[in-house]
Amino acid sequence: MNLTVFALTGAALVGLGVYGLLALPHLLRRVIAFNLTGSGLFLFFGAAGARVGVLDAIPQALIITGIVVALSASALAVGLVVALARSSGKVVLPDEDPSP
Amino acid sequence: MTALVVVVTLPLLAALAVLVLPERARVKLALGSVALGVLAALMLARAVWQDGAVLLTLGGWAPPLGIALRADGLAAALTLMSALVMAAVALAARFEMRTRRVGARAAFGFWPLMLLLWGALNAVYVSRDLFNLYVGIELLSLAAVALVALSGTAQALAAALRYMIFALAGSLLYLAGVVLSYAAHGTLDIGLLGERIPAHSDALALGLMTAGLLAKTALFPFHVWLPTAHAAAPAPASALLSALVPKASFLILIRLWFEAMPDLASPPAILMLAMLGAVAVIWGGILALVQKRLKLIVAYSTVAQLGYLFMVFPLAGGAGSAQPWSAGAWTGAMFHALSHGLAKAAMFLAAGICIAAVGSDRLGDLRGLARQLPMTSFAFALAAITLMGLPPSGGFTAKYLLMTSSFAAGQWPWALLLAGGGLLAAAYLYRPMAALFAREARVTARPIPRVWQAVPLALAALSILLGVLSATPFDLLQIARPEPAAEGL
Amino acid sequence: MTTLYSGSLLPLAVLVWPLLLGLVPAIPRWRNRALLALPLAPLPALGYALAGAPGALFVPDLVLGVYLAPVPGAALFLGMTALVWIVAGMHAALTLPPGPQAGILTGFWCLTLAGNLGVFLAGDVVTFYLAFAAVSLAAWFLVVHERTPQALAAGKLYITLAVLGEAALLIGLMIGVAAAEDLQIASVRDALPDAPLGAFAIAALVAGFGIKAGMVPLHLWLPVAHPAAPVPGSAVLSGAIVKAGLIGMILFIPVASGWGSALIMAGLVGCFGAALWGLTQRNPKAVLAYSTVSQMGLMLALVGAGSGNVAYYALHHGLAKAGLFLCVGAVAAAGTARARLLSMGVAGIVALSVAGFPLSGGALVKLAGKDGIASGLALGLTLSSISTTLVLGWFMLRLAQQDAKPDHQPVWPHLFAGTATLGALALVVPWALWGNVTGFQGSYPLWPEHVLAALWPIMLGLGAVLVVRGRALPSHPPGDVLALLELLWVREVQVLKDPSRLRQNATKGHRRAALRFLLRSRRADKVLQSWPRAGFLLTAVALAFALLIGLAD
Amino acid sequence: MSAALPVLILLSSLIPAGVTFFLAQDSHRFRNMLNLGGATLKLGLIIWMLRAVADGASYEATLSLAPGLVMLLRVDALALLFISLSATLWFLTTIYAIAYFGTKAELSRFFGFFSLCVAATTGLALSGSLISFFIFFELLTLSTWPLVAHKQDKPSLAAARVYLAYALPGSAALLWAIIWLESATGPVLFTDPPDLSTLEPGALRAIFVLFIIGVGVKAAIVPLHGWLPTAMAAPAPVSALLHAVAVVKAGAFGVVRIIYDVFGAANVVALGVGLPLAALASVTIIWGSVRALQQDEIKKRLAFSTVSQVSYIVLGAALASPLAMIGGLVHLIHQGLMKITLFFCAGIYDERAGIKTIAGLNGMGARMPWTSACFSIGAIGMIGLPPLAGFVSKFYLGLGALEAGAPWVLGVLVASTLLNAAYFLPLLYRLWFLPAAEDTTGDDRAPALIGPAVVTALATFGVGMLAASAISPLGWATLIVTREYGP
Repeated sequence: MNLTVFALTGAALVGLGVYGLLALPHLLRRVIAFNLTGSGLFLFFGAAGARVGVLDAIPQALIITGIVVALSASALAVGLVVALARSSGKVVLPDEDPSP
Repeated sequence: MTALVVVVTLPLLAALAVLVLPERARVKLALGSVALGVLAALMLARAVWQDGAVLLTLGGWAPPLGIALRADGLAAALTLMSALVMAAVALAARFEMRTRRVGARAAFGFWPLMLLLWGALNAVYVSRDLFNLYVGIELLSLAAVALVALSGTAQALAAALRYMIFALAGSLLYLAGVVLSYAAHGTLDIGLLGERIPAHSDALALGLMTAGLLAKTALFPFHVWLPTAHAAAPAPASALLSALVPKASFLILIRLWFEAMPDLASPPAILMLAMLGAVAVIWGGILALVQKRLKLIVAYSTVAQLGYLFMVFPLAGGAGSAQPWSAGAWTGAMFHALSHGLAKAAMFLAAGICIAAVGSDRLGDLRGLARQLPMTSFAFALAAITLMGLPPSGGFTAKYLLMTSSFAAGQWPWALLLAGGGLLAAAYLYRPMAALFAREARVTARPIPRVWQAVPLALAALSILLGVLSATPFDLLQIARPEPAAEGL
Repeated sequence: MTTLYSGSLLPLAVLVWPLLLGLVPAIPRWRNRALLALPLAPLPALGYALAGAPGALFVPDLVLGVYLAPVPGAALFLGMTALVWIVAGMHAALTLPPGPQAGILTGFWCLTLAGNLGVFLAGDVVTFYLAFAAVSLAAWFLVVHERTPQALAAGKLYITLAVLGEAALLIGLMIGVAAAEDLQIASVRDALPDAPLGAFAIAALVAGFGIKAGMVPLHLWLPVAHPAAPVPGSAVLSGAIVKAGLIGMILFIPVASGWGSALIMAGLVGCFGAALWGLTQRNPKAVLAYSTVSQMGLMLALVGAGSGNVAYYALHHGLAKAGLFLCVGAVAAAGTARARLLSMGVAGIVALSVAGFPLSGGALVKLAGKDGIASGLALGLTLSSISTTLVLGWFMLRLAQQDAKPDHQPVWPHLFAGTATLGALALVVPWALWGNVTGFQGSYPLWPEHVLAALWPIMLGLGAVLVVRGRALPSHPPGDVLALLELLWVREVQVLKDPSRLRQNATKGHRRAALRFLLRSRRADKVLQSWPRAGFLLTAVALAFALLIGLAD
Repeated sequence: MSAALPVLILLSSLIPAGVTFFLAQDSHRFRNMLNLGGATLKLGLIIWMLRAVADGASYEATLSLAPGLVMLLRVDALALLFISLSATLWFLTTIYAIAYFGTKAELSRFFGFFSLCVAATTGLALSGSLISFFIFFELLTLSTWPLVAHKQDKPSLAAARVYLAYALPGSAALLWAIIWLESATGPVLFTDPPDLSTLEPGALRAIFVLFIIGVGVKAAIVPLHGWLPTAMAAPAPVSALLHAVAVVKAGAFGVVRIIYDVFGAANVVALGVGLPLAALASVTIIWGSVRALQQDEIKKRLAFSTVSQVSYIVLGAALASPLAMIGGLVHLIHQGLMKITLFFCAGIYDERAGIKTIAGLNGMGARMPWTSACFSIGAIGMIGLPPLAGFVSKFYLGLGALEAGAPWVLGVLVASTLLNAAYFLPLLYRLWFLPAAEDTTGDDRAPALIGPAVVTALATFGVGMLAASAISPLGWATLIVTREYGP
C-alpha cells in the first residue's frame, strides 16, 4: 500500500517535471523540472525495488549513483545557465526569446 | 581482459590526472594515454579476434548482483575506431587547443573533457547493464555538452544548453524505461533481459528508452541540437561529437533491440525507426545542401549519415533477424558506423585546419585553399568519397552490404534510399570541394604544420583502407554477434 | 603463316602505280612540277589493257580480303579509261598553273584514277566499293579545283550527291552480302533477286550507280560540275568517271527481272530529254554535259536490255566525249584563226562520230549495240542519232562563240595534238576491235542499209540544227530540277538550326523553384529547433513506439 | 606468374600515378620519364600477353574484400582488346600531353590523375567480376573529375560539376542493378554467367534497364549524354583520352560486358530488351549527329560526334548477332583511333593557331598541312569511307543487323553516314578549299604534338587497310566472338 503511494508520488513528480520541462522557457526552471522528473523516477525506482517486500539492495545502489549523476548534470547545467545569463543577459534560449 | 580494464579505466584516470598538470605536461600525458589507449584497443581487438568475446565480471560478482563488462566483436571494433579517432583528435588538438589560440579556459578544459568522453564511450561499448549504460551515456553527454560550451561565447553557451536539454530529456526518458523494466523483471542485465518473461510494461519501457536514445543519437527530428552545437564547438570537439558520440547511443539501441528485447521488435515499430532514418537521410542531405559554412555542411551530413544506421532495423531486426540476409545488413550498418566515424572525424579535423588557416569556415572564404593546403584538401576529398559510399571505401562496403540485404529481403525501397542518399551526399559535398579546389586563391592562409595536416589525411586514408581491406573488420564484427542474426550468409 | 597473296600481281600494279605517283606532291621539292606525273599514271593500265587484261589476284589480308579479277569487258573499259586519262593528264600538265593547288590536284587526280581503274578490276564487293568511293569522292577535288564561287557551289552539289550515292550503294551491297554470305560480286548479284529486302537493295544500287552514271533524274551534278571544272577534269569526268556507274549497273543489276525495263525507261527518257534540255544551255561544256547524260541514258538502256556490247559503246563514247571536252580547251587556247578552225574541225568530226555518222567509230558501236536487243529499242537507238546530232550541233554553235584564253596559246599545238589523237582513236579503235568484240565480219558496217540507217537521222538532225541556229532559244542555268530542290533544302537547314531559347528559360524556372524549396527547408529546420515543439515530439515518439511495439503483442 | 601479370599491368599505371602526385611541380624530367616509362612497360606487357592469349592462355588474380565482394582481375581476349587500345593511346597521349602542356603549372596533379584515369580504365578492362567492374568504374569517375576541372576556370568547373551530376546517379543505378542481381544470383563473375532463372523476367528487365542507365551515362547514350559536350572545357589531351579511351569507352565496354557476360546474348534477346536498346542506340546515333551539325566549335562538334559514334558499339552489342558484335567490338578500337586523331588535331589547331571555331579552319590546309591531313583522315574515317577504319565497323554492323533480322539498322547507319559527311565535309572543305583569313598565324612545326596524331592517323588507315589480317583489331574481335561467344 505504501509502495503504491510512493509510486503515485513518483508519477506525479514526473508529470510535474515533464510539464515544466516542456512549458517553461526559463532555463533555470527547466533545470529544476529536470531534477523533479529525475526524483520522481528514482522514487518510482525505489518503490519498484521494494515491491516484493524483501529489501533489494540494487535499486538503492543505483538510485544513489543516479542522484550523483543527476547532481553533476544539474551542476553543469546551472553553470551553463549562469554563464549564459552573464554573457547575454538572457536566461532563455535565443529562439524561445519572446523579446528579441 | 587486462586490455578491457585498461580501455575503460585509463581514460578516466588520465582525465583526473590532467586536471592537476600544467599545460605542457597535460598535453603530453593526454597524448601518452591516447597512445596507450590505442595499444589497449588493438590488444582488445586481438583478444576478441583470437578467443571470442572477452567477459569481465567486476569483483567476481556475476549479474544481476554484480556488474559485467563484455567486449564482443562490435564493441572491440568500435573501441578501436574510437581510439584511433581519439588519437587523431588529440594530435590535432595539440596544435589547435593551445592557450594562445583558444584561450586558457578552452585549452585547459579540452583535455580532461576529451578523456572523460573517451572513458564514457568505452564504458558504453562494453557495458552489459542498462543502468551502467545510463551512467555511461549521461557522462558522455555531460562531457560533450561541456566541450560545446568550451569557447564560452553566448552562442556557444546557448548551443550547449540546447544540447543539454535534449540530452537530459533523452536521459530521463531512457531512465524511465530502465526503471520500468527493472520494476517488471528485477534485472537490468542485457543477457538476462533477453531471457525474461515478457511483461505488459515492456512495450512502454522500450518505447521510452528508444525515444530517449533517438534524441541523443540526433536522429531526425531530434537532430536540431547537433548543427548548432557543431557550429559553436572547436573543431576537435566537433570531430568527437559527430564521429563518436551518436554511435554510443546507437549502440545502446542495438543492444536493446537485438539483444535485450528482440521479441518486441514489431514490424510497425521497426518501420517507424527506419522511416525516421530515411527522412533523416533526405532531410539532412537537403539541409546540408543549403548551408554556407563548412562545419554546418559536415554537421548536417552527420544528420543524414546517421539515418543509414537505422536501416539495420528493418533489414536485420524483428522477424528478419533469423533470415539469411540479416547478417549482411547488421554488419553493413556497423561498417557504416565505423567508416563514418573515421571519415567524419577526418572531415571536421580538416575543417579545423581550414579555420585555423583562414579564420573562417564560410565557403566563400575557403576558395582556392587547396593550393596552400593540398594534404588537407585531399583528406577532405578522400573522406567525401567514403561518405558518398563510392568504392573502394569503407562506406562503399557498408552500402553494398546494406543494399544486398535489402534486395534479398525484398525491401528494395531501402536500397533506393541508400543510392539516393549517396547522390545527395555527392551534391552537398561537391560545394565545399569545388570551393577548396577553385582556381583563385584570394585568401592568404596562415602556415599549418605538416604533422597537423597529416592527421586528417591519415584518418581519411583509414576510412578508405577499411573498404580495401574489409575482410578482417568484417570477420571481427561477426564475433559474438547477437544470436538470432548469427546464421547469416 | 598464310600466304601474302595468290595469283598475278599485274592488276595490283595497275592500281598501285598511280597511287604512288599521287604521293609525289608530298615531297616539297617535286611539288611544283607534280603535274608532270599525270600523263604517266595510267600507263601501266594501258599496257595491261593492251595485253588483254590478264590475271587475277587475291590478297587475303588487305582490307576485308582483296580480290582483283578483271570484269567482263575490262580490257575495253581499262584501255579507254587509260587513254582518256593520259590525254587529259597531258592537257592538265600543259594548261594548269603549278603551285600548291596543283599539288593537291595531282594527289587526288591519281587517287581518282586509281579508283576509276579499280572498279573495272574489282572481284569482290568491298574492293569495288572502295574503288568506287575513291573515284567518286576524290573527283570532288577535280570539280572544285579552280576555287571560284561557281566551282565551290558545284563541288558542294557534287559531293552531296556523291555521298548520297555512296550511302545508297552501301545499303544495297550490305543486303547483298548478307544474303550471299560471300563477298564475291558474282555471288552477290545472284543472291540479290531472292534476298530478303532484295528489291530494296537493287533499288538502292540503281540509285547509287545512277547518280554516278548520270541517270535521269539523278544526273543533277553533271551539268553543274562540268562547266565549273577545269577542261581536263571535265574530260575525265564525262569520259571515264561516269563509266564507273555504268560498270556498277552491269555488274550488280539483275536485268532479267523487271529492273531491266526500268533501266530502259529511265535511259530513254535521259537519252532524249537531256539532249533537248541541252539546247537551253549557253556554256558549251554544259551542253556537252547534257549530251553525256543523253549518251549515258542510251548505254543504260542497253544495259537494261542485256546487250553484250555496252563496253564497246562506252569505249567509243569515252574517247569521243573526252576528246570533245578537250576540244573546248583547244579552241579556247587557239591563238590564230587557223588554229581555231582546226580545233573546231576536230570537234566537228568527233561530234559526228558520237552522233553515229556512217563509217565512223560511233556508227560501229551503235550498230553493235543494236545487235541482240528488241527492235523497238533498236529504233530508239537510231532515233537517238537525231537528238545527238541536234545537241552536238548546238554545241558546235556555242563552241564557235567561245572566248579565247590567251595564256594557253603557246601550248596550243600540244593540246591540239592530244585532242586530235583522242578524236582519231575514237574514230579508229572501234574499227580495230570490231571483229573481236562483235564477232561480225569486217564488212558488216559497210552494208548499204546500215550506212543509210546511220545517215538519215544525222541528216535530220543537221536540219534541225539549222532550224535552231539563230533562234532565241530559252536559256536556263545548268541543273534543271536542282532549283526546286534547293528551295526545299534551304528551309530544312533553317529548321535544323534553331537555338532553343524556350527550353533554357524553362530550366531556369525549374532551378528557381528548386532553390526556393531548399531555402524553405532551412526555415522548416528552424521550426524543429524550438525545444517545446521538439519536447512534445519526443514524448509523442516515445509513446508512438510504445504503442507500435505494444500493438504487435 | 599468371596472377602477377594482371596486377602488374594495373600497377604499371597505378604506381606512376601515385608517385606523380608527390612530385614537385618543376621536376618535369622525372615526371615525364616516369609516365612514359609506365606506358612503355604496359605496352610491352600487353604485346607479350597478346600472343599468349591468342594461343588460349588467360591470367587471373583474385582478392576477396568481404563475402560477396570479390575483386577479380582477369585477362581474357575482350579485356585485352580494350587494354591494348588504352595502353597504346595512353602512350601517345602522354607524349602529346607533355608537349601540349610544356612547363605549365599543376602538372603533377594533372599527370597523377591522368595515370590514375588510365589505371582505372585498365582495371575496368581487367575486371572479372561485376563488383570489381563497379569499383574501377567509380575510380574512373573520380579520377576524371579533376582532369575535366583542370583549368579551374568557370567553364571547366561547371563542366566538371555537370559531369559528376550525370556520372554519380549513373553509378547509383549501376550499383543498384548489381546488387539487385547479385542478391538473387550471388556474386557474378564474367567467367561464369549467372543463373538468371531465379528472377522474374520483369525483374530481369528492370535490372537490365538499370544496368544500361548505369553504363549508359558514361557511354553517353541519349538522353544521358548531356555531360559530354560540356566536358569539352577540359584541355585537349583530356578530351582526347576521354573520348577515345577512358570514359565513353568504359561505358560502351560495360554495355558489351553486361550483354554478353552478365545476361548472355540469348537472354537479352529472349527478354526482349535487345531491340529497344538497339533502338535507343540508333536514336543516339542520329541525335548526336544532328546536334553535331549545329555546333560551331570544333571540339563541340567532335563531342557530339562521339555521342553518335560510341553508340555504334552499343548498337553492335544490342543486336546480339555475331557479326554485329564483331562490328561493335572493332568499333571500340576504330572509333578510339579516329576520334583521338581528331582531338589531337583540334588541340593542335587551338594550341598552335588559336583556332577554336569551324570558321577559323579556313585555309589551314596549306598552313598546317600535317595537322590538316591527319584531321582529314580521321574525319573521312568517321564518315566511314573505305578503306579507313570506320568503314570496316560499319560494314560489319550492317551485316550483323541483317543477320539479326533488323534491316532498319541499315537506315540508321546510312543516315549516320550522311550526317557524318554533312558535319565533317564542310570542315575539310574549309581546310583545303577556302582561302585563309588575312590575320591567321600558326604552323604545325611541333613534332611531339604532330607525331601522335600522325601515328593514330596512320593507324586509322592501317587497321582498315589490313582489316582482314589476323593481327588487326578486326581479327582480334573475330577471335573474341568466335572463341568466347560463338555457338
